[in-house]
Amino acid sequence: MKYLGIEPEVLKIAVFDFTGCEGCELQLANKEETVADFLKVLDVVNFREISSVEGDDYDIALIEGAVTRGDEITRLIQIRKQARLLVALGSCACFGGVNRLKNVLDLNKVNREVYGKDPKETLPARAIKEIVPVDLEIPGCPINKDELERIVQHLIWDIPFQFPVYPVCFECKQRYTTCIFELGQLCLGPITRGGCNAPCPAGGLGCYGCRGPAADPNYSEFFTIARERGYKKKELDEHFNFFGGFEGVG
Amino acid sequence: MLFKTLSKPEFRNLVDLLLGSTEVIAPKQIGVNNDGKPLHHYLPVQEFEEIDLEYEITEYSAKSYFLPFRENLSSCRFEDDDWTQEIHYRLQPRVLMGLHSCDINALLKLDKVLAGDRFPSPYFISRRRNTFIIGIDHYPCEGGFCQSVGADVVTHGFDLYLTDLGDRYFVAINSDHGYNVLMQVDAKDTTGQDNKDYLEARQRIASKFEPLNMHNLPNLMDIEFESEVWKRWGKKCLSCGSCTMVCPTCYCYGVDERVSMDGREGAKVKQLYSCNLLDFAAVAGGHNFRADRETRLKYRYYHQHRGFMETYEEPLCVGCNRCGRVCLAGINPPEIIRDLQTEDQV
Amino acid sequence: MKLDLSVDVHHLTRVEGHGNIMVQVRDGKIQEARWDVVETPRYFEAILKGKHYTSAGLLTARICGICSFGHCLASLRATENAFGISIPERAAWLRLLAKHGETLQSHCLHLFFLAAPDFLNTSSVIPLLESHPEVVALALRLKGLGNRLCEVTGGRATHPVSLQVGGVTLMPEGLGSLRDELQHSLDDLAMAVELFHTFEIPDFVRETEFVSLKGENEYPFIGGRLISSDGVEHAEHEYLPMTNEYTDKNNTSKWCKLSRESFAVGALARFNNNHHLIHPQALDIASSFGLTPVCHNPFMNNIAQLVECVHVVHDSIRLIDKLLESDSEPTMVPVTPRAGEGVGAVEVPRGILYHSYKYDEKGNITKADCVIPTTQNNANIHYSLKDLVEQFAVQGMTDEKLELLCSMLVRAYDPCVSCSVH
Amino acid sequence: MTELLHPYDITQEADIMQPLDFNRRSRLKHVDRTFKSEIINIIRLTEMEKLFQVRILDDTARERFSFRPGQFVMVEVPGYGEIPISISSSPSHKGFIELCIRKAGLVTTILHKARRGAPIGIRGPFGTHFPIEKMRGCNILLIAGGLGLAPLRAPIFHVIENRSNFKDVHILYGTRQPSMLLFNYQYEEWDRIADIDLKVTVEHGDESWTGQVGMITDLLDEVDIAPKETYAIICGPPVMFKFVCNRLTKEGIQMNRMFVSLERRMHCGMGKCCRCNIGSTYTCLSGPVFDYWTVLNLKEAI
Repeated sequence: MKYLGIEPEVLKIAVFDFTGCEGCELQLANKEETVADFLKVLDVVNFREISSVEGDDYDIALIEGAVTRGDEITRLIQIRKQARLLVALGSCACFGGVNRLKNVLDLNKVNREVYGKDPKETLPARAIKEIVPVDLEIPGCPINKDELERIVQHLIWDIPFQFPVYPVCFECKQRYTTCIFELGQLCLGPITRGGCNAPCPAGGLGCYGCRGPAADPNYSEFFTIARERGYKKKELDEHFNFFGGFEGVG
Repeated sequence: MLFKTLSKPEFRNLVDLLLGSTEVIAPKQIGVNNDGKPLHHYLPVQEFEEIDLEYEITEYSAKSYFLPFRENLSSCRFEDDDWTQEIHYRLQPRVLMGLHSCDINALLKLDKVLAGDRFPSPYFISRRRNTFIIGIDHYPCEGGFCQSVGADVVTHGFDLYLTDLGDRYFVAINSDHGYNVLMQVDAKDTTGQDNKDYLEARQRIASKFEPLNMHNLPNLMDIEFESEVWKRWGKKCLSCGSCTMVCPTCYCYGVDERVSMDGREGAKVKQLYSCNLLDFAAVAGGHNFRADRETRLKYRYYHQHRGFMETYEEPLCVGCNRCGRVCLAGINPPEIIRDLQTEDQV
Repeated sequence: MKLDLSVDVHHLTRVEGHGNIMVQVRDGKIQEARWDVVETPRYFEAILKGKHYTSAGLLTARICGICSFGHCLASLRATENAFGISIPERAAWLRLLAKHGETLQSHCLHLFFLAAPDFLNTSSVIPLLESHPEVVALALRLKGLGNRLCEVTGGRATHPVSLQVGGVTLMPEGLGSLRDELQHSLDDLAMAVELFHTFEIPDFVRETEFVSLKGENEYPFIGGRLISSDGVEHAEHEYLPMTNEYTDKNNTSKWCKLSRESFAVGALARFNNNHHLIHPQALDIASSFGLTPVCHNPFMNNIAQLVECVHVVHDSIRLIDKLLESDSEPTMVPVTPRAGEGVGAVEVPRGILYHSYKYDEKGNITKADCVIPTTQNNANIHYSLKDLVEQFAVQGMTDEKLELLCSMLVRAYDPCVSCSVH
Repeated sequence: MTELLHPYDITQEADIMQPLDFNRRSRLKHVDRTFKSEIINIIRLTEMEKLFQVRILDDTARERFSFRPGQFVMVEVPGYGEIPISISSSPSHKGFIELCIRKAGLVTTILHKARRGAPIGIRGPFGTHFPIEKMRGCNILLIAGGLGLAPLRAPIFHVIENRSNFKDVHILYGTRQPSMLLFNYQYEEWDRIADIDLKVTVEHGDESWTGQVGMITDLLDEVDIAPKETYAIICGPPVMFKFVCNRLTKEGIQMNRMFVSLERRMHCGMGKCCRCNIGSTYTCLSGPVFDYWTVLNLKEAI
């Protein structure tokens, strides 16, 4: 689209996967009704999961997954050198994601349990920003393709993108969803960043906070609410630690 | 106002006629909560059996059928570095039935802002004019204080209004539309006994309310502007906006625009917003006029009970207490108003 | 004739996850032919320990972004078996519909995005947007339909939210229009079949043992007995003697074996073991490709996937009809945790998947084990690669041709490498 | 199936309604209609601000469009958003309006990229204006800080064009540093007009700056104020107009003779979205121009 007299930039983009399920990458090929148009505004120079082209000439690097091994650190530093804009895609890249759950375990012991006499190299899971500077974080497990489309449009036009500041509850209400607390389950909706359109509560599942904290979350009141409703520390911890976005809270 | 009575079987015929002719939205039970209490929503229905007129209160108000949470205000098509704007207003008629007096009063208040004034909203008016409203009397709901804000009775703002008299409904008719529709079935003229039964029924309802002291509230709010009451309640606020979403009268919104992925179309989308959300009063450049929860919560009450009063001589609140029910932190108007009333009385 | 060949693929493209191919031929003799999985391990089984049963399905869905529904369903089944719960019939239909959605979505992703570029002589689907827009549009329509089935039943296309222990929490909406779409998609599938008829499937045969669920009355997807084409049969909870996992020093994924040095799971295995239960129209299409049981050409796994697409579309229509008839029946049963063990076996797009959990009386996991289809396939991929090189290397190969052939072989298994290294 | 209810077409109602005044505020169906306009010129003022000259394309609409100093328009960049911008040109000028825009958010960023000739949309004008007709025969203080010169330009033009209606006229302008001065190419012209006193100051000078250094209130030291016959118009950030107004109050000017323009983020301009509420006053309807007494009574204004 040419408008306002400006030719839109075609973004040279590369997608790299680290430790994770590759579900966020898969979202790039989901939302089929617009995926053809989505791929047309991008010049995909490297995207191993769907393409055999392996170019090094990219401006924007989308990084999926957490870092859990030495070779990943080397690879990431190399990508950071090339990329003008480095984007952490999904909760694993932004926070470490579910991978972070292993950090509390004795990794040597676990390794022997799983691999016996052939233990594999592994490091505590870390978010991308713990290794190299990140320019943009797009959280979610998986990311929301609608939001990603908007972000890509903003990148094309080189104008700032503003994530919603409101918590999940707000969009939950806009979907006429009955509050998960009302149904007797724990939900991190009141303190988790919205913008996902609240699919989990709408599907009858309390929020596990995959998008990390909302702007200015009211933790103290949230804990009061959870306590009043009889939730124990273990349940709260299981929710708070699930995606790694609430490190240090709880 | 004209009155008729309608036997229960004839009422069913009326509803069946409407169901056969147009979209009907009515209270419907969608499940139960953890305590086994039924949950109701206003939803499109296909059959008479889906409708539950005995409901106490719906989780969400009927507001969103007039002010949808998201609404496309205008679209535009891009072509050759140029654009054209297109605007459409909803035109299909529909029936909204089972509204309690508080929800009808809420629509009357919204009319003042959105249908009158200097800039009437065609989106709102179009929906309003194309909605046929059937209200129904009910006993006070738990926690509600509609009588204290004068929203327990309703004299206009509907087409038909029902009062249950056991074997029949007493029907108030407030529009020619209402009259014409009612004439499609066998509605009877009211008898002296009907009138007597109706007035008694109303009396029974009125006697069940527990009044909430709202005396001098607008001035009290100015006096208690810096009160600890706001700090206490503000500390609890999650800034999630749930209260304003379920509120039948909160109407504030934000607008943002989107471009389709192929770049051919744009849309200007209105999203109902909430004055409790962090960035409600933030301006470009970063300054936020209402950066704390306490201030935001206070101004929501200010708008409801003082600001609107100043302009229209009535509060914006209709006393349904949906906001209090939905709030996880338990923030609710009766307690806040009581706190304000007692704050400086030692 | 002196023949030296060398293939070194570091991080094979157009597959899920990270794996390497290494082939060295000196003087016509194979020095090395390897398939190594180098994906980073994530230790899901260890993470699962201590977790409440309500988190297990969510957590294990994150093993894989492509078959998250399959993992979730296997997890729920393991938990329900441990607690002795049987879900309502309607919930079972919804889950199978979700499963079909995933199968369609995943098979289409593989067939069109990952496999087809090799046959159409291109690097990826992206150039096809220009050169074969109708193929891309077709692929997107079919894949989109699969995703919509998942959304309607699971709440979203990846990492389901409404598939929970005890049943399904979401009331599906728009089933009627989905049924119409499914009906129309049969035309799309007919076009896809035509397209695949134009592809040259390499003629390669390697005697293989095939493992899958055993269908009783229906082509199997969720639960049931386990069977191998070599005649081994076990109950669902006896998955360990069916898988026999062991570690390999070059692989972060484990390897498996049964009656031979390796075995295969996946669409071809399902078809080989259960062809008599597949939809007749799907069976006709299979024969049109010369796919008849027991087929030992791993490249035919692509065709078996296409055949399964036809089957799941037909079966989804059947399920939607049942669901529409039983509108008001429940989809959840109350759940009371108890101490116990349970196994859930589910046929995910890439083959049979097992989850096995041990629970304490509070409903917290004390032991977990997940055996992934690609884990079961990895040894077979490795050994087929050897045979492939042996059969083809001598026929006037170049490094490039051999690399493509080897890559196509690995892709034909549609490996889900992240999964296999969970 | 019987048709019990008939669609009600609101556009019919809209057509029979009479226009109230010059703009389309009463035209129901035109409430969200924008005037398609062309950016005819872009003038770079500083690193952060550009002046856009914008012409309504439709001849009739352009003829009918008029505004008063202090009013604002909603500027829409279709697909990107809509923002309130005060009009910075002379109210008597019919061909185009001028909008001084600082690059601050999404819409302004995209506007700063736009080229001459680009079609954008405008709605309005909205809001209250400076009651300049009441100021006839009096002295006028026109005081701006920073970007405040943008809305102040409209009353400056009005005063210049009707110079004989007023007694002493002072324009006082201050910014943080010389590079932030807006419209500096016009100072000489304004200064040369007989009996207009222009004073400019910066908080921090640089090597090339030869003018005054100090706060805006310092400039007031040099002005003789006759409080009984002086009006003041003050545009700038709240902290600035608060200082200026307090100073002028000390000089004896009545608070209802001082006018300020407030900045809020309106989303509609029509008293619906509530985003510009100060307390419960709509800035877009009751403002943006308020007298200082009213501002003092608006609890959130400063």
